[in-house]
Amino acid sequence: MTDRLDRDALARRVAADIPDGAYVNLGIGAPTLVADHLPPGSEVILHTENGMLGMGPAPAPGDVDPDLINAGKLAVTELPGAAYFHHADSFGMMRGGHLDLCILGAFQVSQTGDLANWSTGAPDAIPAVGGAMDLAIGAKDVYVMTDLLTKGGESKLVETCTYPLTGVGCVTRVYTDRAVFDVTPEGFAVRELFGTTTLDELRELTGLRLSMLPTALPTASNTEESR
Amino acid sequence: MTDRLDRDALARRVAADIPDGAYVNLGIGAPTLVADHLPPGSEVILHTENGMLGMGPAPAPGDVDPDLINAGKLAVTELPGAAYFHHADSFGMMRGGHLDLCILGAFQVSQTGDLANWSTGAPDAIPAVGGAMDLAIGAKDVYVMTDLLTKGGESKLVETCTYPLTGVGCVTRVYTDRAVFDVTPEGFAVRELFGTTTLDELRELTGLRLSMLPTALPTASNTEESR
Amino acid sequence: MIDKTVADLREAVAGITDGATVMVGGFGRAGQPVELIDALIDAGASELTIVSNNAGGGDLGLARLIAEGRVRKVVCSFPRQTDSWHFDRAYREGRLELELVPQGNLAERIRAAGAGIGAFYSPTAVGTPLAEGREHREIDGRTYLLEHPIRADVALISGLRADRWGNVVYRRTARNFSPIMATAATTTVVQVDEIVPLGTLDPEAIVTPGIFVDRVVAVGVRRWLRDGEFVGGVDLQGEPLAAPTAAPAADPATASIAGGDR
Amino acid sequence: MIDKTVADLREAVAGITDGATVMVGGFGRAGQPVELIDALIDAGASELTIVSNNAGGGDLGLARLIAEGRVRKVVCSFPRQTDSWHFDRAYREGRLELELVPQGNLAERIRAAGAGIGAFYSPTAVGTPLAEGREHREIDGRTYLLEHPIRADVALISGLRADRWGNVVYRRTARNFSPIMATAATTTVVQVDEIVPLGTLDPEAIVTPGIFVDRVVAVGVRRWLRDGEFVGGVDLQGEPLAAPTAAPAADPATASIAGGDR
Repeated sequence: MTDRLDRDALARRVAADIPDGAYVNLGIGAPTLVADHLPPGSEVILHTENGMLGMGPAPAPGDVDPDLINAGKLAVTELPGAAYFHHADSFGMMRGGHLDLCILGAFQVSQTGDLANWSTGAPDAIPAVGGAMDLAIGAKDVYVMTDLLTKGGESKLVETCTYPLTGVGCVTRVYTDRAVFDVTPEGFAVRELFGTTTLDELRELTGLRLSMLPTALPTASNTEESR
Repeated sequence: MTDRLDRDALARRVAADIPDGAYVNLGIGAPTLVADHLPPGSEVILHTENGMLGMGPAPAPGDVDPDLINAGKLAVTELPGAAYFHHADSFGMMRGGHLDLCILGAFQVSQTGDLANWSTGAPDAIPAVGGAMDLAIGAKDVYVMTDLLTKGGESKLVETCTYPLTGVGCVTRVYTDRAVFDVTPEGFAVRELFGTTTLDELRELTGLRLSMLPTALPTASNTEESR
Repeated sequence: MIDKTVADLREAVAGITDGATVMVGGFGRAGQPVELIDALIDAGASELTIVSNNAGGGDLGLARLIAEGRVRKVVCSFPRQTDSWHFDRAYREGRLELELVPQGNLAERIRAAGAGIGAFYSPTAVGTPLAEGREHREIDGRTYLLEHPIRADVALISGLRADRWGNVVYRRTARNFSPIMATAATTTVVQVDEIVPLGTLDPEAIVTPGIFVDRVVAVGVRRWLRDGEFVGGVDLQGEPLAAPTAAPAADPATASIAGGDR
Repeated sequence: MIDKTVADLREAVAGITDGATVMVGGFGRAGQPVELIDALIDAGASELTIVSNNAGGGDLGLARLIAEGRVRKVVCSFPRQTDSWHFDRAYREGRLELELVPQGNLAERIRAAGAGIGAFYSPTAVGTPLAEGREHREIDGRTYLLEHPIRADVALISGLRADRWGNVVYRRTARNFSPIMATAATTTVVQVDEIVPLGTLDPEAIVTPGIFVDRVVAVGVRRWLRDGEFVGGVDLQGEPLAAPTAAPAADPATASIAGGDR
């Protein structure tokens, strides 16, 4: 258990891969945590779909501005250099491929990079898609941040998504609590193993033919800790 | 000859028909003169395709601002209430039908309201269309302002345009030096005669079956003068 | 003289008929024209089709319009929120229809209506259930879906300031859908904190030029602002921060502690 | 740290190769990035495809680029002006190709490239010679033409001020095509009068957010401005007003009495 990264550690791990100067959109939920772990001194410009670049962290409780919120409708702040724009411009930015990176949660990711993260397809669910489909196809890279397994123990990495898709072939990398995977033409390739996790273990948990990138780091979480 | 309105008188005549509060685009050339004859006290908001609403008259010679020009690339001024925007927004305004009125020059107007005003089709001419085609199909009303006859004595009102078209069925009214014509489902209908011009005379000059609107004013130019 | 200002909220929403399609600005609570919606409820129109990013949260504004049974259909991207109980109930009881549109397509379709674009090809939603039955087209090796404009009879939007020509500026992320909705409706009604003299707004910074606006109504400066500057002291809903023993007042207007006079 | 400012014009245009497609902002002289174009001429690239509203006037900027024989093709709406003699000569001598696009379609096609729209239907030019051979489609009883995005390798634009993140503001009608061109090019290069500290530009009034900008170079405040305010004393080309004895040159520019160029 302790070998798996918790949400904060995973957010820190993702944040460490974001290059200085990148334009990044963080999805609702866990990806939002990435903002708290950006390396000090690096300038990463956060985009929020509701019309802002240069989004800063949450305000102090007394400084909540109801006109200044993120895609999750939580209070945020404005950094020097920020800019506001309307929704058509905001999604033009996405769709036009101007964001370097988007980090999303997922129900499932297929080995060809298909993403399912907006609906479980349950017949009585109220559907809601928001900006997920636009983000999935818009950013230059789409990283997914998620636990490897569902609460029921099923792998979120799958051969083919069974849930309704958000986007086709859009995911380029998946950060999970046990390992980091790249989506390659040959399917998922392990980029990094956390703790004592092994390739065989991952193959068993996912039921997928996984390869190992030559550059894969076996103990990245420790490496992280020792920085 | 003296019965015909000169350019300034015609511009005054056109200006008198523009209602207070209208959003108007004035084409390059003669239509630009209309701005100088807007009734005092009326607020007509002029749009210029190069990104401005609330355009004012030409500046004093010493106050020419090279960053503040109209579609004809002449110096203009900014009225209180003016707004600037980029070209896609400017032409979205046109194409989306938000302008009440556009006033254009013409080589030919057909009795179905087709407009030809961008090219004579001469084989050696360098083609240039600018915003003419967008304006022609965009404004709620397109008025043409022109001499009835070419310098060669040919009617600019025609059964079918022989010059390359700018827009199809877009012109709603034509102000000429001899009369004002509405484009109706039955062709051109005379709305107003200037000076001693008669319907028969117009029929002879144009070679067209012209009707007379019941409300037509026979001596509008005099009426204008006596205001 | 052009004067698009109207005296009160009743006049601002006059003429909105049963069955009208109404665009409502805002993303969650930010930029939602709550006062105009309240006036619309008072005015009595029903069987409305609402175009908005969300379907209301809490008990205010759009949520209240739905709770009052005035809405026949909602066109939106994200109806389901933790506090969308009024929409949820109406939807589950089959009392309203939902058309779900990905947020970027929603925005672009609204813009297309305002900009006179007949239709456009978007890459969003290709390969998803929302693409079923839709026209697909391959352009330069990529697959797109044909998307049509969304127009409305009325747009209700909320800005920070306006002048009598109807020029509008917004504040921070409260801008969101309002500038494009203003272009896509037959009648655009704007509520603002304050109406300022013509020529006061910076022509370089006007976001919605008056050509898109039909009526402007002032509703008073929000309680978290003073002279258009943020002064704090509210929660995310704009309610005054609870003092240790703050008793919720029966009349929300009296609860203003931060200088607002909404 | 993000710093998109570059030291000089040479660096600003570095890497523009022969055969590149280059968007050039401006409407006539207003907003035309003359200093960047001069640097491009010095840098030596040729066989360029230029996307711009006009094809240059007088002997400066775009006109000079054409005069120097660097341009293979021009995509524009209005090449013919009273002072477009360099374009006119090159065109008549068959030394360059012209693709004529109605101004609104030009703008919207550039925007579409930046906004990831695959193609769109425009009502402009239907029934005209420019519609020949094009895909027509009837939508809701109106006929439209299919229009495709216009992309570029480089956009050269001119703004008033920028910061190190590449946020840009413009001045008056010098804005024109620049904000959309900034979105449609692989590399966007902006010349500004001055570079200001980050946080100085009003976030509500930024027209081009830095995400669209790759390089920013300061070229100095134009002679008709002081601290960004208009002080006058120039003619339409920005030249100091002539003293009483200004001699008219023997060139066609002086023949313009009615100013119209259509």
